[in-house]
Amino acid sequence: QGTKEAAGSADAPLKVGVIYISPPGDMGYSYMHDQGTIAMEKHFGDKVQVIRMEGIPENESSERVMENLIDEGCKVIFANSYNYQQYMLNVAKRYPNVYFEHCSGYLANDNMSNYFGRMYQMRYLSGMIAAKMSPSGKLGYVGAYNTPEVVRGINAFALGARAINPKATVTVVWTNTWFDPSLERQGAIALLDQGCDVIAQHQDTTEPAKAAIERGKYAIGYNADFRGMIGDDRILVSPMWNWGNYMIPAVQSVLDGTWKSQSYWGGLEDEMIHLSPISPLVPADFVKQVEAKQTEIHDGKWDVFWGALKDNTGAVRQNAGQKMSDEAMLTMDWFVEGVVGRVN
Amino acid sequence: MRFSLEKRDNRSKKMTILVPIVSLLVSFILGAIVLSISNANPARTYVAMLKGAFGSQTKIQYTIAKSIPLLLCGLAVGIAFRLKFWNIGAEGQYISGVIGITWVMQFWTFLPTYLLLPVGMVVGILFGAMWGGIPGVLKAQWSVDETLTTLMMNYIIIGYAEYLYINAWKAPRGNMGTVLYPEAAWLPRIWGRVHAGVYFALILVVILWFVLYKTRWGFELNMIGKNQRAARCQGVSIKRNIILAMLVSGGIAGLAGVIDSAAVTHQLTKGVNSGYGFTGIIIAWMSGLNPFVSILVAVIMAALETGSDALQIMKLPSAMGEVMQGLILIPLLAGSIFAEYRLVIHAKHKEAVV
Amino acid sequence: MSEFNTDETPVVRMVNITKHFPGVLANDQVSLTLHKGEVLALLGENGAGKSTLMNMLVGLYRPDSGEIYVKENLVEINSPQDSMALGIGMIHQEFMLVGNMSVAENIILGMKDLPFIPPMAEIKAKITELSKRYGLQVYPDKIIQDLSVGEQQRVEILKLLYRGADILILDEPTAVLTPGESRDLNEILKKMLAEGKSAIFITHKMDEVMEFSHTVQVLRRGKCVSTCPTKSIKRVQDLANMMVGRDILFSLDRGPYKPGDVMVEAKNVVVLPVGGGKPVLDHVSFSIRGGEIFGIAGVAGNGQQQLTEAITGLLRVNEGSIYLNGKDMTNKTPLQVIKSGVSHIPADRGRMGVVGDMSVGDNLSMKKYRTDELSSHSVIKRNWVRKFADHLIEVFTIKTPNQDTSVKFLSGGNIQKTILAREIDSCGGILIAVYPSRGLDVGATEAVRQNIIKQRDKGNAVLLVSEELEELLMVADRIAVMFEGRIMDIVNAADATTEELGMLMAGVDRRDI
Amino acid sequence: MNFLDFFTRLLAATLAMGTSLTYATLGEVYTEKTGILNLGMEGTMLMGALAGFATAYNTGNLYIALVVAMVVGAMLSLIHAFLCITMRANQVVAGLAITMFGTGLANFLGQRLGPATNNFNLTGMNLASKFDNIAIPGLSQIPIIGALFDVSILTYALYFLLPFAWFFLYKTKHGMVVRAVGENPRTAAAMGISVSKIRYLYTTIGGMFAGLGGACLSLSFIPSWNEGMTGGKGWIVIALVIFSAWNPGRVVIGTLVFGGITSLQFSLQAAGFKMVIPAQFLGFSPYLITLLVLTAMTIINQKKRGSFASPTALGTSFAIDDK
Ligand SMILES: Nc1ncnc2c1ncn2[C@@H]1O[C@H](COP(=O)(O)OP(=O)(O)OP(=O)(O)O)[C@@H](O)[C@H]1O
Ligand SMILES: Nc1ncnc2c1ncn2[C@@H]1O[C@H](COP(=O)(O)OP(=O)(O)OP(=O)(O)O)[C@@H](O)[C@H]1O
Ligand SMILES: [Mg+2]
Ligand SMILES: [Mg+2]
Repeated sequence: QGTKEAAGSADAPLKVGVIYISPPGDMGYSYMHDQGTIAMEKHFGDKVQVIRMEGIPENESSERVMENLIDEGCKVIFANSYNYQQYMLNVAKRYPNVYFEHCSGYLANDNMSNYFGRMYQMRYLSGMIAAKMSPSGKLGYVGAYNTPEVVRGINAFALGARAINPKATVTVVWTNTWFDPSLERQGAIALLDQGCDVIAQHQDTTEPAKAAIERGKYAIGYNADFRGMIGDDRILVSPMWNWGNYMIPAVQSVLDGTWKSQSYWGGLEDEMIHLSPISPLVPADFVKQVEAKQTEIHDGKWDVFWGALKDNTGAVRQNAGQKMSDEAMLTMDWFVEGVVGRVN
Repeated sequence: MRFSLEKRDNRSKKMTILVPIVSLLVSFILGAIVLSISNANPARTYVAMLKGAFGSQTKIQYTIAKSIPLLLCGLAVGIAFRLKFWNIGAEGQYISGVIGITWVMQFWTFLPTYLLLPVGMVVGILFGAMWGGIPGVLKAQWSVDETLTTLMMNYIIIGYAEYLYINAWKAPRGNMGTVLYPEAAWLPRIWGRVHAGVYFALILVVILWFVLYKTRWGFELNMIGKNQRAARCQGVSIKRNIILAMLVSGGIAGLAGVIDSAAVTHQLTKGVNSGYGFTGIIIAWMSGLNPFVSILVAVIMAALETGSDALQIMKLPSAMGEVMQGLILIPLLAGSIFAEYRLVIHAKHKEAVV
Repeated sequence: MSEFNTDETPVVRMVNITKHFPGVLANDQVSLTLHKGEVLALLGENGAGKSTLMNMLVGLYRPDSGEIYVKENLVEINSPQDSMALGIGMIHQEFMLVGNMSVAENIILGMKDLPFIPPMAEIKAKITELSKRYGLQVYPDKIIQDLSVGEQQRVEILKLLYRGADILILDEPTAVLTPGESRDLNEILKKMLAEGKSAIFITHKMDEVMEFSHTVQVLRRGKCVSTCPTKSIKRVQDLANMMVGRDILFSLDRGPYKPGDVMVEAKNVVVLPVGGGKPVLDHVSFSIRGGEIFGIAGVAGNGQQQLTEAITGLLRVNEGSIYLNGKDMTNKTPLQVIKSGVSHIPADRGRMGVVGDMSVGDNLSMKKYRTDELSSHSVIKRNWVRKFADHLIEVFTIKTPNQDTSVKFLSGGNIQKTILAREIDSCGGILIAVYPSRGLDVGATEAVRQNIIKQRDKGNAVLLVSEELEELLMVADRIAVMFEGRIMDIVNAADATTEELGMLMAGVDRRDI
Repeated sequence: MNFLDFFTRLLAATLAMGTSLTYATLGEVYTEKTGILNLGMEGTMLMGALAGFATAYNTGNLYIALVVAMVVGAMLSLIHAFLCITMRANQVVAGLAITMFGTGLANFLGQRLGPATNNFNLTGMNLASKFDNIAIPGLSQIPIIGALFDVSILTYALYFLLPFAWFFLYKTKHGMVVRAVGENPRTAAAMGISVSKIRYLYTTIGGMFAGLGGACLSLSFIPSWNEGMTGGKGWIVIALVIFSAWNPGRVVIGTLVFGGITSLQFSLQAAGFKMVIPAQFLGFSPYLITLLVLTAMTIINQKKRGSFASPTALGTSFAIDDK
């Protein structure tokens, strides 16, 4: 069932299907994915043809959409949200000659890879900048859902902050949304009301950041370059995704016939992630300090969750000299010291 | 010239059939206008949508599979509507059902595997029944407005389900989902994507038809729905029946959730609030609360969704699907009056009757 | 009675008015003329089309064809607004009042020339002034739903007076009033008419026709059958015959009065209204024996309906107890009451007696469907139901195309026969009948009464609530009179007179007479 | 941060979010008072949000934007009015259809309006200006209630509109007509009131307010256009109307309770309040509390007749010659 003729015959373009959880107009997660898709389209020109499917719910509909894409002749399918993984695996098993690329999950198959980026590295750097710019040392973080990915980001942010200001705290407000502009804004307002003077966030809207700058406070963006989009220097920096850097080689390997299944968690070293240009408000010499740290991470000399770690109840979670395994990072469900809030 | 609507002497059989057809035509014309504005060829788009829904075996299978939970939710809502009880909480009752079966699958490990599915289904149905029963009791005992209670209870259970799959019950490596049910306890697929849930749905249609049209209880529900006071005078307990109907309604919505999770998702996970409950309302109404007609309507609603993949493949915006669904409903709603009324045009000297 | 001048131009002339409703030709080429100062009595049995004709004159309905002239100008009355502008005002058969608004608000509702914020103080003063002038006592601040039926009717009249209508249409204004209230109202109407207003007066009470009207016009089945000066009518009987189109005989077969065991007993029954306030049933006690018809007289709204609902389990009793067939059935469910042998013909047949959207057959089996006769193990035996229904249709001569017709398409009389058939067929010893002949023509009324008497003669206990004293005197064995939730007195029908009962109905104690 | 501050801020946050809800709820009260149930609020608000934003984005004039949002809201409700009043369609289903259509259309148009350079057009774009808070000197310094005097003009307008609505419905001749139509359309018709005209009018007015409520989000609270940015507020509106017992005087209680609990749960989290309750529980607490309060109020009010009753004719169609 479902066998197809070989990929990318000489003149016919390679058809690539891309499935997004939301319309890319969200200016957040799917938007950045689409930027990657656009980069990939540009890179290959006529050699690929992309079919986008947006706003696909994470249920069996996604399975149907994948099959429809295969019907349309797609040889590679990307899907950008965690809960597609089970459905993608189901389809992958039925279509051994199609390549599947799943973002943010952990399931894989002979013809299905998963990929993600070590965004926490950028969160750490943004935490450094936040702490530097915060007069009070009270930082706020509008959390989406209390999943390991979000918790990891908050922890990295707090560690970065406390590396600069050991007294800094990160207060967390959960909105239980990925995308609800008004609730996310309200979460930020509550933090600002409590005296937080830098607001970081994990959701796909710009609302927490906008709430902060409207109050004359600072904000840390996410996903895309908020400062460029909103045009306000009080948005200090935005940790950003660079999905094109994964998609281009992946599609290339299909064209070359060298595609291999992998579980890929890319970090700075291959620029899956990066920082947006840093706001001119941040002192230049401090920017140097951040860049130095970035180089250190890039070169693999150091990473965020290396060394002694305590959680926010004071319990020791990791001893000095230890490096946290990927597995531990991927299931993280506790806050580091300095974070005010509860994981669940 | 003046228009007026006049009641027909009898509900017109001809119109009952003609109205949906004409409405659909009007919808197509309206849709064609929207499509043309979006620089799409309407005829090609419609054909693509049709093919997207029924163009191949697999596509038909997906459409059928999608229509199963829709049908069940339509049936569930329809029972409550028979009593003029506006249950807009099928969504929550559905989720409650999923929580019930997941609880069994994940924690009732003392059960032999072959019992997990049947027991899980029963517990899930009970959970759905409970979530429907609460607004039923509130309404029956204290006439608390059911629109509000069922609506609020949707949001409550959505939040609670999130809590379960993100925190309390989450799979060790998972982000947003419980562990998968043991494979032996899955509801099997019977024809490609179509799973055994279709049997449950079809059997339920027959049972409901039988119960509603052939039994004492169905007779009582009919009486209550059409004239509550008269039913009460005949010794029919309104309170008891509201509660009972809501238990059944919630139970069926729960069954929809149970079936979808046992056959498709195999876990409680994000995406469980799928909107089936709301579509169920439309299905119930469009089918005139008739279980057999519900099958047809559910398939059409499912096809509207499965077929709208084609819109995106044709590079039309994703929101076009929703617009088209709205455009189908509005003329149908407007047209439904012509089964009972006729349009009379009073011209200066002559009268035309449509 | 003042006179009027027929030579003067008519104030209203309706010419060849036709109006149909689904399945009914309500008015068929009806013409009507009203002169200044004239009072025209519009008569006809129920459903003859009287209200329909008048509703067209006030613009509530539109005629299918025909013309209306007001003061000899051809007019098109498209809404009540138009008719008000022409000085036409109507008191409708059913109250046209908004229950949760005050008297004053109801009186000015919809008036065009009010300022944005109506000057309520002024308005109330004017209402009070009007009510003094005509002797209509009302409190402008009271909420309608707290008023008695009589008070509500006064509000309706005030609406007319306030708006200064000079062509009055009165659709059975005294139908729901006590004899005393009716008399008061008639006095008021006389005052109004003395001011030179013209009126069309619809009533079923022949004495009112004779007292008020100059002219009588009779409708039958939507057609105008005769118009004549009131003075030319010699006997009331002639009027009745004109309406029905045949001779009416008033005689009922009944066996001798042989009371048996007590089958219904109420002891000090008290029912309080939901929001608190005066009890709707105030220590009501009585008993009914087998083979006896116990009549309850009283003006609608004095607790009769609540009493029957308390007995049938539809209404909670706060104090006291009710025994049926010797068993304490206080606050039992309607089903338990039914199973203890009670049949109930409710007051409002459309809303309580039948399910209009279900078939005649279904409505006939609505009580018996739960018995083994019509169902087995919860499944209804459809073919048995059909046979059962056909049988009842035949025995009770219900006029219906077939048993699958929706009940709502039957005429009022046949709807009532459907209920009667169902309740009498399943009667287990106690029959409660509330206004069973309300709105029925003479033939149907006779049939209903005969059936009730038949139950009595079979030894069943019958509770009969009626507004018509004639009916009670003719049918009942004993009569209790209710006023404001209390039983004023219980009298033997054989000894009672209309006058005496009328006084009791108005709340005048026998001792005071 | 002291106690007074905490509540001042809480009130301010509640007002900021509650404004949009209040407009739409007020609109729905007007509509339901005449007996028409409009479940299409979610779609109507979203259309209002888009129309307001798109206009402001293209003209730079916030006031024109408000007007356009109102007109668009009115037009969508006009469809509902046509379905329910002229075509006597089932009001529940018609409302659902309006929500479906409005949501789809807003998202669809959101992807088409705006600058051509961006593939996804308006979405996520920001406004050059928005309705900002205006602090009244002196008054805005008062603890707690000072929050009432540091709000946007849209909120200030409500200080007038809410009492006016109450006054209008209960003290003016038009209000009387509105109530009569929703309570007893037959009587209203007999008093020469055109029931369908009134119903059309106030369904449309309700839609205008809903459009305005949407525009409050996109022009003031959130200042941007985001797909689905109403996030279910249109449904909350339906609940709040019931909560307010169809009385504009009580609308504000409903929106404050609902908005207040939403804000409060964030404030408690942000205050580092030793949380024993999981985040999701806090998330659904506004719905739970609304449910509990309504249930309690209904049960208590059962004793007092009528005070919690919906307009008697709500949800039913009317024709004078229907028997
Ligand atoms: N709105 C309506 N729709 C359908 N049929 C109607 C309507 N109004 C009246 N009818 C029918 O028209 C006929 C005339 O009714 P109408 O109310 O005019 O009688 P009426 O003479 O006033 O009787 P009554 O003495 O009982 O008041 C009846 O058969 C009635 O059923
Ligand atoms: N709403 C209605 N729809 C359709 N037909 C109706 C309606 N109301 C009455 N009819 C029909 O109109 C005819 C006259 O009805 P109406 O109620 O006037 O009868 P009636 O003369 O009062 O008879 P009865 O003496 O049995 O009460 C009947 O044949 C009845 O079936
Ligand atoms: Mg009449
Ligand atoms: Mg009749």
